[in-house]
Amino acid sequence: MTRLQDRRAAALPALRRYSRSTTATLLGVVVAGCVVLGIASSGSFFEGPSVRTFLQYVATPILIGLAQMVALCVGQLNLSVGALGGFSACLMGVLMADTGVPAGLAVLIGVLTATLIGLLTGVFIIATRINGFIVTLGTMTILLGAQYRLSGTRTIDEYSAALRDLGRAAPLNIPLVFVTALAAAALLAAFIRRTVVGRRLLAAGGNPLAARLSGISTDRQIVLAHTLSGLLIGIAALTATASLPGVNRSVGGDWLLPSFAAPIIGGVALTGGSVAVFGTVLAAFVMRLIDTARAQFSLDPSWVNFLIGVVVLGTVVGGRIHQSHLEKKGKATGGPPPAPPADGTGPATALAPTGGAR
Amino acid sequence: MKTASAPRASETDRPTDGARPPHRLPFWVNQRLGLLVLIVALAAVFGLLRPAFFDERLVLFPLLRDIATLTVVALAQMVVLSVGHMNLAVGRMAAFGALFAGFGYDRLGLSLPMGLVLCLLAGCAIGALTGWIIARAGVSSFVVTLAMDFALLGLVSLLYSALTENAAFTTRPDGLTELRSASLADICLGPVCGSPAVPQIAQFTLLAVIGLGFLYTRTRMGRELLLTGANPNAAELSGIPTGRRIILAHALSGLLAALAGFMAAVGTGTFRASIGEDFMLPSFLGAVLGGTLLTGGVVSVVGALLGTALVGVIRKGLDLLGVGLESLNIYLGCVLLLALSADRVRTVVSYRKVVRST
Amino acid sequence: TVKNSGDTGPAGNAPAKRGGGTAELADGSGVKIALVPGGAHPYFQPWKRAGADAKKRLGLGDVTFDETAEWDQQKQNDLLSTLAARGYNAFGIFGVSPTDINTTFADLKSQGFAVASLASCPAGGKNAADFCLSTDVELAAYKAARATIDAMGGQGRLVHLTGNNVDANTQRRIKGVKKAVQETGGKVTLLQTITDIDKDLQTAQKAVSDLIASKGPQIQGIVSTSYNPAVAAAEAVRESGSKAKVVAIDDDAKILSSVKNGSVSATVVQNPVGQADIGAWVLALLQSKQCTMKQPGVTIDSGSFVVTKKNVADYDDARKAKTAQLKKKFADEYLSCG
Amino acid sequence: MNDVLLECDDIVKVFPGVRALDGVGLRLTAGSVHALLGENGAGKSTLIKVITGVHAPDGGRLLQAGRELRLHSPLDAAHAGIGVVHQERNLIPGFSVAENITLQNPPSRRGLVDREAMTAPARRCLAELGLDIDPHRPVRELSVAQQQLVEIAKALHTESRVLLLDEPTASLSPQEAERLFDVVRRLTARGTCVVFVSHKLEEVFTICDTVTVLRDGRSVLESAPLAEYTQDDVVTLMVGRAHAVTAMPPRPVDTSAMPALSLTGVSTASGHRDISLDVRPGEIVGLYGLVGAGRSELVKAVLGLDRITGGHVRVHGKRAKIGSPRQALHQYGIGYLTENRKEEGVFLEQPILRNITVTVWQKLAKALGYISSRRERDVAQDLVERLGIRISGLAQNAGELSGGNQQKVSLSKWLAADTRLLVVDEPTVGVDVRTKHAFHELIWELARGGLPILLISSDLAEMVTLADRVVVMADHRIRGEVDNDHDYDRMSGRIIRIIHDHDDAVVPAEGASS
Ligand SMILES: Nc1ncnc2c1ncn2[C@@H]1O[C@H](COP(=O)(O)OP(=O)(O)OP(=O)(O)O)[C@@H](O)[C@H]1O
Ligand SMILES: Nc1ncnc2c1ncn2[C@@H]1O[C@H](COP(=O)(O)OP(=O)(O)OP(=O)(O)O)[C@@H](O)[C@H]1O
Ligand SMILES: [Mg+2]
Ligand SMILES: [Mg+2]
Repeated sequence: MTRLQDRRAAALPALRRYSRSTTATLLGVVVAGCVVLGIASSGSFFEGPSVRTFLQYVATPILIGLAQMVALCVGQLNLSVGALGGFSACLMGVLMADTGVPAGLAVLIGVLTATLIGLLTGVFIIATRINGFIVTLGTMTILLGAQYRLSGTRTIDEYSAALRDLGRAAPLNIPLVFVTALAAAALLAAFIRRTVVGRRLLAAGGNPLAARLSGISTDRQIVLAHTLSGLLIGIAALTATASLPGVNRSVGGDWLLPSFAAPIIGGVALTGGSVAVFGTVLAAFVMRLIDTARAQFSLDPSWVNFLIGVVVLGTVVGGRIHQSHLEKKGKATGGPPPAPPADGTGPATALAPTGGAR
Repeated sequence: MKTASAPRASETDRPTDGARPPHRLPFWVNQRLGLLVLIVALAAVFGLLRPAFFDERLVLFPLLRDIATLTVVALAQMVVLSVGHMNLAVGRMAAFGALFAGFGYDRLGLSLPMGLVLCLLAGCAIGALTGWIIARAGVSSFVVTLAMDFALLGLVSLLYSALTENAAFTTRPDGLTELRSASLADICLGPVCGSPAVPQIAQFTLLAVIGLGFLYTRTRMGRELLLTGANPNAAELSGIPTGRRIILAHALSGLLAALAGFMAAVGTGTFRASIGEDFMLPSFLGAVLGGTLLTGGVVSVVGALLGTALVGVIRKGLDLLGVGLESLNIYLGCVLLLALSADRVRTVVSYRKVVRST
Repeated sequence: TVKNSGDTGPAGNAPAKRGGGTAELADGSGVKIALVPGGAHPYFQPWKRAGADAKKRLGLGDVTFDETAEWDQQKQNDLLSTLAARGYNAFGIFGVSPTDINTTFADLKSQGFAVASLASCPAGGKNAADFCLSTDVELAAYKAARATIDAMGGQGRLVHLTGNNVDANTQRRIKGVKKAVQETGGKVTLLQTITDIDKDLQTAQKAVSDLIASKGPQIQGIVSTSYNPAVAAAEAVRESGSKAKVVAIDDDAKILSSVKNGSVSATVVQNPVGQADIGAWVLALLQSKQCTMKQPGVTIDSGSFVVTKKNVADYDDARKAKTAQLKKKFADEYLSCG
Repeated sequence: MNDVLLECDDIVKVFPGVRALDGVGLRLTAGSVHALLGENGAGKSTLIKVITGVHAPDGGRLLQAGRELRLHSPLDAAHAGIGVVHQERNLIPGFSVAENITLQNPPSRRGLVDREAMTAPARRCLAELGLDIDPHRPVRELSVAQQQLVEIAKALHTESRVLLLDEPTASLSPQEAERLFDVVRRLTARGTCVVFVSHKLEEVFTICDTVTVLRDGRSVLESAPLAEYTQDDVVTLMVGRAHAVTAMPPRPVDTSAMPALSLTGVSTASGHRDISLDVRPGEIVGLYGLVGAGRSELVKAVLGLDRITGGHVRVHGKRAKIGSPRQALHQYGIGYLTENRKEEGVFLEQPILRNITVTVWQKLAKALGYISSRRERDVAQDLVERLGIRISGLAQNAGELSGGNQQKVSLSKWLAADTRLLVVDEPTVGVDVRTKHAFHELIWELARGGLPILLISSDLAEMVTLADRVVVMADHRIRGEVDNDHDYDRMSGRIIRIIHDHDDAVVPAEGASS
């Protein structure tokens, strides 16, 4: 029995390491990317204004990535991320500029509206049992329409200077919007790791049936996840409104794909039951590094896209070949129970049973 | 394992294409029938409001041509969904295929069918490559196809910029213009001609639907694709070459995407880089509305056609009613969600009836 | 911006009278015109008012403005045939895809509709519509680049911000800017052309900020030939305290206010009001078979004007004058009536 | 002690196409162990799900202490003091053992979970079952049987007046089951009522006091004292007619034949060392061990799902390098019935038809891969009848079947594929008495026809019935081997001794052979 325990004691850290390897890789990529950019810009990348610009635009991908992550956590997809964000941003803008609502109130209404819409989406999904994918696609369409109705083709910019100042403020070159995003990430991580409600959310995603049998209402978790997702999008809309030159119907237009990319690159499974707040944040950094590199090296976007694609594909293949090479040499010890090769979904999904309202 | 007393998605949505309908449920519980009823009902409503809805040449012909193209797009997505994967690069694979067709016509002077063959080969090859990477690396299809999307986005623009003046191949082979505008009215059996409402380009869609229908209902490959999607671990343990099936699914997806790209190019006139830009959402929408599960293992070929048709009819009807952009999307989303909720009521009622009659 | 519409009426009628009554629309009640932009964009907004005015003034059956094409050629084609099914018989169209739009024009023409290509002409030199009334895209970009170079004091480094790279119009804009830069004989260099940043405001803002963060001191001028980058550039330059001069395009309220407050040095204004106004009038003449084009498919420049802080108050007069002059030209040169 | 804790009155539950419960009554008294028996698909699990608020009954009512009890969710049941271990394992794979055990009411302070406070109770519950696993380990790393035990520990954590155990011993070996019974006895002494569902009648008769027998959703025997019935009576009630156990015809094994599968000195990445094992044509070799002994892992390694780090594997005399189960099947003709039916065995959301025929498509396929649905259906129908699988149609989803019937479906696909070597891992988990016999006969017949079979089972009785010799494994090593003399008591004594003696260095193989 003692030998058994020894083996387990040895296996445990190895397993932990494995589960965190995505995060470690991402961390490596971020560090390497920063170093390369620092060298390429002969140091100016680490100077105040550059750092500020860099961090200023990490906020949105972090927030929308987290918003999507919360939905993914219970096995739902939220396609209305961009539309809801754009709508809330325009709503805040219109309230302030056209109806003269004070900034604080307008912002509050905007964030609450986003939360409320998230809540309604969740309620609609469980009331009708229509696939969440379709429902959020529907709300996305409706919100796109609503955003256009609010703003038309104009750019709304005559709103609170105080809000804008906050959006641009960067004490010690750390933009407030970035701090907001980080705070949201930290709170969310604490919420999911530490609170009973958060654990329930994760349990419902990990195995909806089991959760149900243990007295956790999966329906309620789905509503909660969409509500939280709405809240995070509301915050993302707030930071956008504060830091953009104005809001118009294009705001939120390209949030959808990054919102998925950040959590999924960060190690979250599409099937639910897993979260990776830190991974999502890191993935947002990686995506931001690419933007910066594009500006730094004056790259043609076509080449950038092409290279990103090829490099990611290459890494994916290379990483796997490297790993199987290592396995052959017998260096990898105490790995996880082997998933059948080529199941295409990674080990995280190998055990996750399908089912539940998705 | 079903524990919910109300019908859950998977219980009531189960399409019948893959298998015979569970004989204990009467035919009218069938989801596809619900879609068909919705389509007919909406068409009737729009026809009553605007008799022009039944104008064969100006309304039905373009409507059917659109449905034909988008159905192929939805099928391209459905094929990968069947193995539980996603293809985020459908649109770009379409552009990639169309690039080859355009190149063939413009530079190689190919005939219409030869160009199509080249286009399909290119699509199939890029799809197979994607599938190979996923199977080989065991990384989530989401990440790999996203990377592929970027790579192709860059590559296609680079190639168009390098090869053409205006980012489009404008040479038209013989027969292309005819293919674009020909309808069944141009096919006559003696004095009886077909309807001018049905575009000839729909023949490709018909072929694809029949081919895939055969694949999924009658062949070993189709079944193995579905089981790979339903539970990759169990499939591997049952002796299914899951890796090869994954490659097959992606290759087919690439092929269908390229076909859709070709059809889109024929529909508008030239082979250009922007083909397929808007394919992603319709591809999911059509497939999922039709009853294909995002989690894999369940597909519906006819459902993809009907799902696409439903969205097409709603959009066309709203266009005919002259709904402006400020309301169009709002109505589009609302009609879609309301129609589906109505259909859901039908399913619940029918389910209750069946239970009561047992 | 269309407060002048009241007096374009007489201006429009004047040349018609001089044409011997032939170019004055006799009966427009059977003409239903659809003005179809490629999608929603501030540029097209004046069409709405101008179209409504033309309807009232000329007594047309109907004029509608429909922007539901959503920048998708297939959707636009569908929209056009739907409009035809709804009874519209004359079309003023901004084609989404310049390389494809001739096919669409030919389709519509073959069904006996009057078709005008407005605000953009088909790519490839051939035009299957009755006429094309548009700002020369390349020329407008050239003018904008010239204005930037002037603002920069004739030397320095220039950055060009624009939209979708694989679009024929973007390619023309890039050409226009390059031409202007070349003409300086090396005094001005084109540091970079940043494409694909017009999709949304945040992307544009990010790209401009990154640009200024990494290359800020090297840049003396920024010319933006699309909307969102222009808005973003104006703001970013003011924020960062960079000395770069920004030149934008079009006269959306946001841009005009930036011109007024100095964060944008100049903007190149095109003539959407004139396009819709004249377009509607000519389409009515053509569709009612009162006139024909002497030379079908002819391309006419609707004019472009550089607006700076100096003339921001009265540039519209120049635009109106250009419109009146265009009307006269149509009546005298392009149309054959009676 | 005879106060009634919970009463079911005329419960009806209908699924589309089946009346799973059709007027069932049940009376649970304090301090008793109540057996709930019935064939596969009789409605036992459904009844338990109705009592625990998972299913809303379509008719009838539940009475608690004379008052009607309405349950809207599993949580209501928990509040009413009803605890349960469902037949299927229902754990959150990513959560730790401790967190799974305390999932129902996690210890918390002001809404924050208190991880420290959950380890102690989790340890206590695990210890009660004699299970020594780290409460911090995520359950996805545990073996099937370990998960089953965690599930029981979870039920122990919610201290309830009525505890329903749906086939808790299905994948446990007698030793673990005995520990569980100790716990059950302790609970009943405290006045709890335990409902016990099992297909192992020996167990039922050792620990139960009262019995209810279900047949086709009806109770044919309601809350009667068990002492008044014999095993045969109960089986007759369950099956509806006398059930005769047929004797198996003798089956000679040619011990000199070349082994179909032979392992020599195999060690694996998961910790097996020096494993040597032969399976000859026509021979049934049993592999026995306690939960977590590493039997399943060994087979998985042989099938290429884990790395073999040393030794040789020979198939029919030739050195084999098996990379995947697919290769094992198609190249070496090895079929593997997994113990983990829910995750690796059946395709829950797929029709039964496909679940059964998946291994034969390759044979059925004609040009273009066309498969005649008639022939496919014939194959499936044949097996459904042979194994007596209760379904409402071949197109029904496997997930809708009762647990035992799912197991039969999972089994039948390997019977359909004629393999040259069959490895069956816990083949009769949750299978009812009648079918178990049918299945044993089937295995026996296959072996008589010359098929080599490696049987992994925690059901010692099954081992004793079927195996020619039993190889005993403990702690990832082979500890000994016993020739089967088909006498349960003697065999169990010898096997237990091997397992418990393994500290004394190498135990010489009892009996004879290799
Ligand atoms: N969700 C469901 N949908 C349809 N039918 C179901 C469902 N659940 C159970 N059934 C059916 O109800 C009947 C009773 O099943 P139940 O699971 O209660 O059997 P059981 O007695 O527990 O059998 P076993 O011993 O095999 O576990 C079976 O015919 C089964 O197919
Ligand atoms: N030393 C160990 N360290 C970590 N985990 C162990 C160790 N020994 C056993 N295990 C666990 O026990 C399992 C052994 O499982 P396996 O399924 O092979 O056992 P088995 O003999 O088939 O028993 P059963 O399936 O009845 O539990 C492994 O999956 C692992 O989770
Ligand atoms: Mg059961
Ligand atoms: Mg085992």
